Order: sequence, then C-alpha cells, then structure tokens
Amino acid sequence: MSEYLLLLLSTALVNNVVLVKFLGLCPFMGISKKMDTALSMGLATTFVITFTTAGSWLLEHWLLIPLGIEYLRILTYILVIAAVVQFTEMVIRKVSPPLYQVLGIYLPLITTNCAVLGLPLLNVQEKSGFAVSLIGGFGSSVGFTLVLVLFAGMRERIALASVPPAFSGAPIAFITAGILALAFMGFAGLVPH
Amino acid sequence: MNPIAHSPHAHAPISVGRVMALVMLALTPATLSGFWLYGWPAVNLWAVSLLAALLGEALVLRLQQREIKPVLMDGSGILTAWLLVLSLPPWAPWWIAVLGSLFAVIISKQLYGGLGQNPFNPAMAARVMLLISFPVEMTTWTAPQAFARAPGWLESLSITFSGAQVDAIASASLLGHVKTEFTRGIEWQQAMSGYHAPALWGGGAGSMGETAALFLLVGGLFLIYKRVITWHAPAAMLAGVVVPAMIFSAINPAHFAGPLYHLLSGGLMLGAFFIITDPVTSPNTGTGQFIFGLGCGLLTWIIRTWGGYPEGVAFAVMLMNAATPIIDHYVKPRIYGRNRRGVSLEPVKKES
Amino acid sequence: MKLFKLRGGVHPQGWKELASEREIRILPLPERLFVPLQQHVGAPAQPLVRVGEHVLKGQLIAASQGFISAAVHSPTSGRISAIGDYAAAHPSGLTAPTVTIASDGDDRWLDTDVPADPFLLTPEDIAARVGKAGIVGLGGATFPSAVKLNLSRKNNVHTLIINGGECEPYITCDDRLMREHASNIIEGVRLIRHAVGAVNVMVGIEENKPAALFAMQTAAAGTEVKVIAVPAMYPMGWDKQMIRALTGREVPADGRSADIGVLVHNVATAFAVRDAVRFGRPLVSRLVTVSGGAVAEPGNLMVPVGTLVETLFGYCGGFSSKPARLVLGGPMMGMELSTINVPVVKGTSGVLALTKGEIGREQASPCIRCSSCIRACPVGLLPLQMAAHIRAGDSAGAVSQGLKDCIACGCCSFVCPSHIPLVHYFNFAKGELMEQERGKLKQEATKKLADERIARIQRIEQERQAAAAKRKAAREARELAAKAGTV
Amino acid sequence: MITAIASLTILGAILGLILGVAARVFRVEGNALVAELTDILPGSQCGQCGFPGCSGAAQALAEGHAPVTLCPPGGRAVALALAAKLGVEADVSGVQDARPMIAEVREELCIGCTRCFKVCPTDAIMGAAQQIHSVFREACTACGKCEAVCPTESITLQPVQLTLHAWYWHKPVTQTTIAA
Repeated sequence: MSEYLLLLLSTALVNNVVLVKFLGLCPFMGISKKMDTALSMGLATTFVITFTTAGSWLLEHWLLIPLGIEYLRILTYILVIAAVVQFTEMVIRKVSPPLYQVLGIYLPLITTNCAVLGLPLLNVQEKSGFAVSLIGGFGSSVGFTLVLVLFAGMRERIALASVPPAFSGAPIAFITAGILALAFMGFAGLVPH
Repeated sequence: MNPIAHSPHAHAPISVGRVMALVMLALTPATLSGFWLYGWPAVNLWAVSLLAALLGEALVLRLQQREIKPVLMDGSGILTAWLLVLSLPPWAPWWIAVLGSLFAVIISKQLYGGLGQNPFNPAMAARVMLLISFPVEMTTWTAPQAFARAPGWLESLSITFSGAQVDAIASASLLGHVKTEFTRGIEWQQAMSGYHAPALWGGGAGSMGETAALFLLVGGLFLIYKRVITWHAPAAMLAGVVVPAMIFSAINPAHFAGPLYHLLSGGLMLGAFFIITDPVTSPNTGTGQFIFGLGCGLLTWIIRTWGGYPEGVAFAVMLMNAATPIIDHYVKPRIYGRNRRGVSLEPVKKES
Repeated sequence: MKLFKLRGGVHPQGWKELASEREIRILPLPERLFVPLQQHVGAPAQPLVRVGEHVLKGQLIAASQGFISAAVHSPTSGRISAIGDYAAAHPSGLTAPTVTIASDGDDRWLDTDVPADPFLLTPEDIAARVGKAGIVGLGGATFPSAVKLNLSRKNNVHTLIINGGECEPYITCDDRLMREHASNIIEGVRLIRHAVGAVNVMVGIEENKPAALFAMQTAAAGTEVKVIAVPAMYPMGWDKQMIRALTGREVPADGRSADIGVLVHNVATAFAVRDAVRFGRPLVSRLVTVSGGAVAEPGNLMVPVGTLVETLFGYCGGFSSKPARLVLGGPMMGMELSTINVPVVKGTSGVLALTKGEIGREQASPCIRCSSCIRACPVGLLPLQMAAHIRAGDSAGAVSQGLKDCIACGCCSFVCPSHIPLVHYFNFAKGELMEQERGKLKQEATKKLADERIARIQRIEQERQAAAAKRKAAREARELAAKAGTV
Repeated sequence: MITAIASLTILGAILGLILGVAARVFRVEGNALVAELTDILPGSQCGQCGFPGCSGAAQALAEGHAPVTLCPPGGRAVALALAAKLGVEADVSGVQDARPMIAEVREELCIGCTRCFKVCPTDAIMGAAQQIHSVFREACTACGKCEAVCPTESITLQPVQLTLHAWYWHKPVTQTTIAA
C-alpha cells in the first residue's frame, strides 16, 4: 500500500510531468490564464490520461503482445487516445457549454498533449504492471492539474502586474514556469527509487 | 492648478520607506552577530551584494526609461539583497553574491514590473537558483570564529574576490552533516557526537542568518510589536516544523531529529520572521497567512527529513509562493451583509 | 449595555478640539442665497417660482417629484433674482440648476400650520409633514427622510437607532447640537418613534464626546430613549456599522436596514423633524462646522441653505495661512472644492480649510500588498485586489471582488503606506460601470425601437404586396370576364 | 500482416461504435451563438461595421470572419462582451469609446423634408412633411444616417454635454501607470 502511495507522490510531485519531465507544455502554457478553466482542463486531462493509461496497458498486453504486432503500438495508442478525447469532448459539450467554449481548441488538442501518449509509452518502457500504470498515470495527471492550477493562479496575478512590454505575455509566463520548476526541484530525492 | 484630489484628505503617518527601514533595523542585530562570527569576508559579501542589487536595479530601470531614484530609494532592492546575503555561505566568492543579487532584483522582481508584483520571493528564488547551479560554492561552509581570530581585512579581500582557499576549517553545516549521517543509517546520538547542539546565539557553521536564531527572534518580535508583520505566518511556520518534529522524534528518536534542533538550525528563524512575512509574496488575510506559514513549515520539515537537500526553507517558501494566489482566491474576508460565499444575507422577519 | 464586535476601521487624528468647544453661532443673513434644486438623493425638485417673484422664509420654491425626491424651500424672505445654472458643490466644477434669492433682510417666516400636540398626530401625518418640510438625511446621505419613515412603517420596524457617531475628524456640528439642544433632539427622536411605531429606541454616541453623551442622557432620562456610548472609531457613523454595534445584526447586502427591522436617523435629522412637526418649519438651515488648520477662528455656525462657502470662511475670520486644500464635508469622505463660491446644501456638515501638514498625502508608489487596507476595511473587501483589477482596466473583475459593496469610506486610502488613492480607483470604476449600465439600458431601448421599426416596415410591405396581389387578381378576373364576354 | 489489419479494423470498429452511441446520448442542439451575439450588438442596424445589419455582423463574428472590435457605436463595452462570449482574447486598447454624440436639428436650416425621419433606424426623429423635425434624445444612437441624408446640413451629430449626473472621477494617474 505504502508503495503505491509513494508512487502517487513520486509521479505527482517529485517527477512532475510538466516541471520535471517537461511533457504537456502546450496546454500548460495555453490553458493557464484563468484558475477555473485550468482546473477544468486539468480534470479533463486527468480523466483522459487515467483512461488511456489503463486502455493502452490492456491493449498492449491483451492484443499487441499476444498477436506479436508491437510495431503498431503508437498507432493503436493514438486510436485509443483520440477516442477517449472525443468522448470527453462530447460529455463536456453536453454538460457545460460555456466550459466547452472556453477550452475551445485545447480540448481536442488533449489528443496531442504529449503527456497523454508519453505516459503509456513510458509504462511500456519500464515494463510496469497494470496497477502501477494506472496509479502512475493518475498521479502524473494529478501533478499536471496541480501545477496547471498553481501556474494559472500566478498568471492571473501577473496579468494585473505592469510587466515591461518586452516581457509581457508568453515571455514572463516562461520565466515564471522556469522559477516554478526550480522550486519543484526541492522535492528531489523525496522518494527513493 | 492641481487637479481636484479625491478623498480622503488625511493620511496615517506611514510610508513604504518607513516599513522597509523598520525591517532593516530588525535585521541589524542578526547581521552584526554574523559579521562578528565570520569576520571581514562576511562584511565584504554583504556590501558587494547590496551594491550589485542597487546597480542591477538601476540598469533595468534605465533600460525601461523609468525613473530610477524613487525606486532605489524605497529600499526594497537593498532589503532583498540583504536577505539573500544572510542566506549565503559567509565566505562565498563575490560572484555568487553578485549573481544572486542580480537574479533576485532583475529576473525575479523587475521583470514582473518591480516592487509588489513578483510572485516569488526574490531572495529565495535567487538562493535556490544558486544552490542548484553552484552546489559546491553554496555548500562550502566555514566554522564561525570570533572576529579577533578571523582573517584581517586585506586577507579577507582575497577570500571574497579571488577565491583564495583558506586553511580555515571548511566544515559541513549541522543540517548537512546530520542528513548525511542519517542517510548512512547512523543514529542521532552518534551523529551528533563531536558536534555542538545548535545554540541560540549561533555556534555551528552556516550562513550569517542561520546562526543567530536569538537575534532573528528578537528582530521578528520587534516587527510584530511595530505592527509591520502579524503573528500568523511566523507562528504557523514554526508550528509546521515543530509539531511534526515532536511527533516523529517521540516515536523514533534515533532516526528523527527533535524540535529544538529543527527550530534553531538552518534558515528557519530567518524564514519565519523575515522571508515569509514578505507581504508581496504571501497571502492577504490573517487566515491565509496562517495556512501559508503552516505549508512553509511542513514542507521545510518534509524536505529536511526526507528530501535530497539538507535544508528546505527556500524551496518550501517558493512552493508556497506559488500557492499564494490560490490561497487568496479561496480565503477571503466575509463581506458585510453577505455570507462567506458572497450571497446576501436573508432579511429577518419581525420578531415581536 | 453589551456592544457587539466590529471589524476594520481606523483611528485618524480627531482635530475635534479646533471647534468642539465653540458654541453655536448664528450666521448673519447673507444678501444672496443660491439654493440648488437637487440637494438630495433621487429626482431633482421642480421649481414653482418665477424670476422676480417675492417669497417668504419657508415658502415652497420647488416641489418634490417622483417617489424618491425632496421639496426645497426658501431659506429667507426676498425676491427670486435668477433661476438657472450655478456652480455646484461638487468636485467636477460643473453647474446645477439653482434658484437665486436676493434677501430682503426681514427674514420673515411664512405662516405655518402648528399642531396643538404633535404626539396626537397619526404616523402617516407625521411622515407627510416631514416630507412637506423637505427633510433629508443630514448625516451626509441626504436620502429623503419621509420615504424612509413610510418604508419603515410598512416594514414594521421595531428598532429605531439615532446616529450620533460623528466620526469624521474636525466635524463637531452634531456634537454641539447634542450638547446645546439635547431635549429638542430627544423630542424629535420620540416623534420619529411615534411615526414608525418602533419598540426600542437607541441613540449611539461615540465615547469621545462625553459632554454630548451626558447632555443626551440627561435629556433622555425618564423617556423610552436609551443613550448608549459606542467606541470612537472611523467609520462609526456609517449607519450599518452603528446597527452592527448596537444590535449585532448585519443589514443584508441586497437589502436595506428595514429588512432587519431597523431604522436609522441622524441626530440632526431628528432635530429637524422636531422643528418640522412641532412648528411646521421646513428645513431651510443647518449647522455647519467651519474648521481646519488654515481657518483663523474655527466654529459651528447655523447657516441658511444656499449660503456661499466663502461667506462662512469670511465670518470665521478668514484664513490664518494659505490653505492647501478646501474641503466640503469631513476629510475622510468630503470633496475638495475648486472654488469657495459654491452654496452650502442640506447635506453639508462642514467646510474645512486644511494645511499641507494636515493632509499628509504623498505621491503614490507601487502597492506592496501589505494588506493594511484589508484589515482597515469595515466592509470586508480586498481593496488592493480591486484596485489592481481597475488599474489593469478590468472594472468587471473588481465587481466580482465586491466593488459594489464599497462604501467609499476612505479607510483603505488612509492607511495605505504606498499612498495609493484606492477610493479614487473605486469611484472611477463605479462611475465607469454606471455609464456602461446607462449605455446598456439605452441600447436595449433603442434596439427595441429598431426592431419595432423593422417589423412595421415589413408589415407595410406585406400589406402593400397583399394589396397588389389582390388588385392583380381582380384585374385578371376582370380580364377573364371581359374575354368571356367577347367570346 | 492480416492480423495487423484485422486487429486495427476491429479496434477501430469497436471505438467507433462506442463514440457513435455516445454521440447519440450526448447530443447537443444546434448553434445558438449567432442569436446570442446579435443580442450583444447594439441592434440599430447602422451598418458602420460593413456588414448588412447587426445580424449580418453576428453571423460574421460567429464564423470568425470579423474581429470583436468591429462595432464602432458599441465601443469597448460591446467589444469586451463579444470577446467574452466568443472566448477569445481581444485587444480592446485600440477601441476608443467614441465621445457620446447625439443628433441635433438646427431649426433655422431644417426644411422639413422628412428624409432623416425616413432613414432613422430607431424612430428617434419626430416630425412630418413641411414641419421642423426634432430628435428624441433617449432614442438617438448617433449612427449618423440622418446627418448623411440631410440636404441642408441642418441635422448634425453634436457631443453630448456632460451633466452632473453623468460625471464621474477620471482614472487615477500614478507613477506606475505612466511607466507602463
């Protein structure tokens, strides 16, 4: 049990998918202007990542390996991801049209969030079991949501600051992300491998 | 003719400059004790750091064609550099101080628009940057020695400016030593043999601001008395470290250090009274500051106990800085005539 | 009596000693009086007199129009010399419709209807008399008092609070009024109580006015009126703060004090109510404090409405030094005047001539988020956040932080170490939002008009087409018939 | 080879089936955006944006052919409302709120030709043939159509006089705003 807790902690904080592994930077920059939107995006991504890590593990072990067609891995993974994202999009459009408006292009773009494809591939590489894949995926996406919301909060504040014109907008956001990554290095070594 | 001024036409006798001056005054005893313990190299480092901060700020303002004088005069740049230098190894080479000061005032402050607009505490951001970029220079500590036995002024120049290796005892800070020993599986009693327990007036090796817990405490209480800061954040941060330390050392005294050790070592006192009380990067309300301080304390203790770095104050402060907007978002005062969620109260029906 | 906990607030230097020991003096009648038609919240009054007409003191010169409005009376006897725009007591320096009266020096009252015993009048009658007398809230809000009385009666108000929390620095007119006319005020209070049928009556007076407290307590002895000392702090005179201190209740943000069964009136209003009901005398003069470091002889003057501020300073010995700022009202919420040629109105509690040292404001510097303003705000707002949003051009964001609950008391600006004009930001944003609101209303109205016009044009077009079709059909039928006829 | 093709086909079919079902369950009714955008626009059909009336402009906005800053009479407020509705970032700094204007008739020049009366989109002009026209202040949107058709330049747009009621404080000027 404590091993899974540590795994959760490790994937969420110590090996944070955005700030340490530098995956999923596109939505991290794109959907972090408002805290509420960031939270919604984080939850949508959490949903997608958790489902795709589980789905792709099943695909890997029940289809690709038995049939010896591992070379189709990326193709099939993308298929699963695209389907889950489509599904999420439909649900959000139905349940919350304003959120659908606000997330806009970034909602279908969850498909191309490299964290979504990257995590199942990493799981394959590390030969993780089903539970580890699932918890790792969930932990990573929680980490993603956490930094997305933290970052959105800071950007809301920076939006009110009189940042020099040369740095306003994306540049100052990148600098902030960099300093935030420095702070996250404090978690280094917290979970022994 | 002057434009018509808006009310109020009266003002409390207070200004930003006065606030900054009070904070500097409160820092003075600890700084002087640091000077006394580490001698001329510490003085040099302090001076270089402040100078770099002022020049760096002036340069950036110049590039933006903004007025320089009022910004330099508000004292915030000096205070930042001062806090940074208190958290550096006192015999560190000059470029460490310069780099740190410039990073603090330029990247983590002026790029965000200057005073009041930076999300991260500039001094702590600079310290973390230095620690990660120059781990050797940042962890080479010098054992304190009375001013009299310390190197002379000329010799000190060579220590600060040309990185002369001195035969003065380079030693690990207590936090670093204990961490190494714990990692090797050595128990508390044994790890502490040959080391003094941390003292109120500062006995062990460390940065200038680490060693003088007593003076920092006095300075902090002075600020609370002067109403420059409130008790919420410092008390919460100390509690955030002491409470878990007490619980864990009671359960397993061999592998967890006690509360007093945590309280008196490292940058905790400096952090609790001078760093996390920085109004710019901490939450607005008393409750928010309490949560913020508690988070800083807990994270400090977690990083000290389980993390890869021996000291966690700077990281903890920065992580909680990042969480500050969210704390402010959720912790707000209740508005008159509304409930906590901002909904208007219900009219009351006539009773009699 | 147990008082309830308050929050926020500040303790500015009082400066009350400048005028608090000066007895009330009656200002000699000025030659000309400039009476604005709108001295209250609501719709402006409609003038009833013509230029050249002779009027008596207390004669109605402009009638209240609309539900929330107040009548205006002549403050002296004389001839109407002009009706038109005159400089208003307002920071904009704009003009307002004003009736100018040249005094005839007699100061002759109109014959009025005086009831034998005002306590035998019906509550409705008292409210009607208060309305007829043009009384408005004299604490500064200038809300028509009769409207408040009627609303309170309908809402079954059980508690009447009389506000003696004169918390603005310098201003001592209510203090002096309570010391010198305590029994008259108490009679006014009892008349108001009679008019609304309240059970509890409390007068809240700040504890820094012991003489006023003593006088009022003495006058109230043996009546149902309780006089209670409340802590001296700013803004104690904010009616909702007074309600919280005395009852522990808060007025709902979307409601008014009547919703919790409370009515609040100022002591000076109670005094005016007594004059109006007992003697039938409308509100034509008020007590004004003339003070400030630059005034030679500060004092408290009984002044006819419409007197120029200039006259007041002149009567108080002029300026002892060059004033850095002239303020109408108190220093915390009053407004700077660009000229002293503006008239005193019903809501004017004081005129101040301040020296630079008294103002103590410096150039604004950046906000350091010290949150002094949050601690000082009596409402529980986040002034620094709201100002940051407004500065970045996001007034709507400030509204979501509670801008509309701001009472512009000035506590935040007062304590700000960066000397940021926070309240100025808020009033700018409120004005901007009001303008947008007005624009939106107009847009909706014009959109409706445009839609109606389009519908009308379509209808006409349809009718025209229908008529054309009908004609065509008739013609074809005719042609057919003609064809058939030839065959 | 065959396994690969078969497995991909089957996988695709299954996922497609799931999505198909989901699309039915979570179906949303058509796009109400154009109607909502039309509601935001002033609705005086003045045509200053270059589109045929406000509904034309709304159509163009919904399809992304027009910037949210297209409406001069609407000014900043409308631009901001449109941006919020469309979920786009808008630079409204360039949009100056036009100084409020109103049409005024100079009676000595008016010949009572009723041309302005006919073009006014909000029926803000009163009058009949051979009578001097006048403007309903409340209804005038300052679209300028009347000014364009007036043969004698009798009707012109004039700035609205600032009243005590409409006045409000200017935005405070501080050092930081100067610098920014």
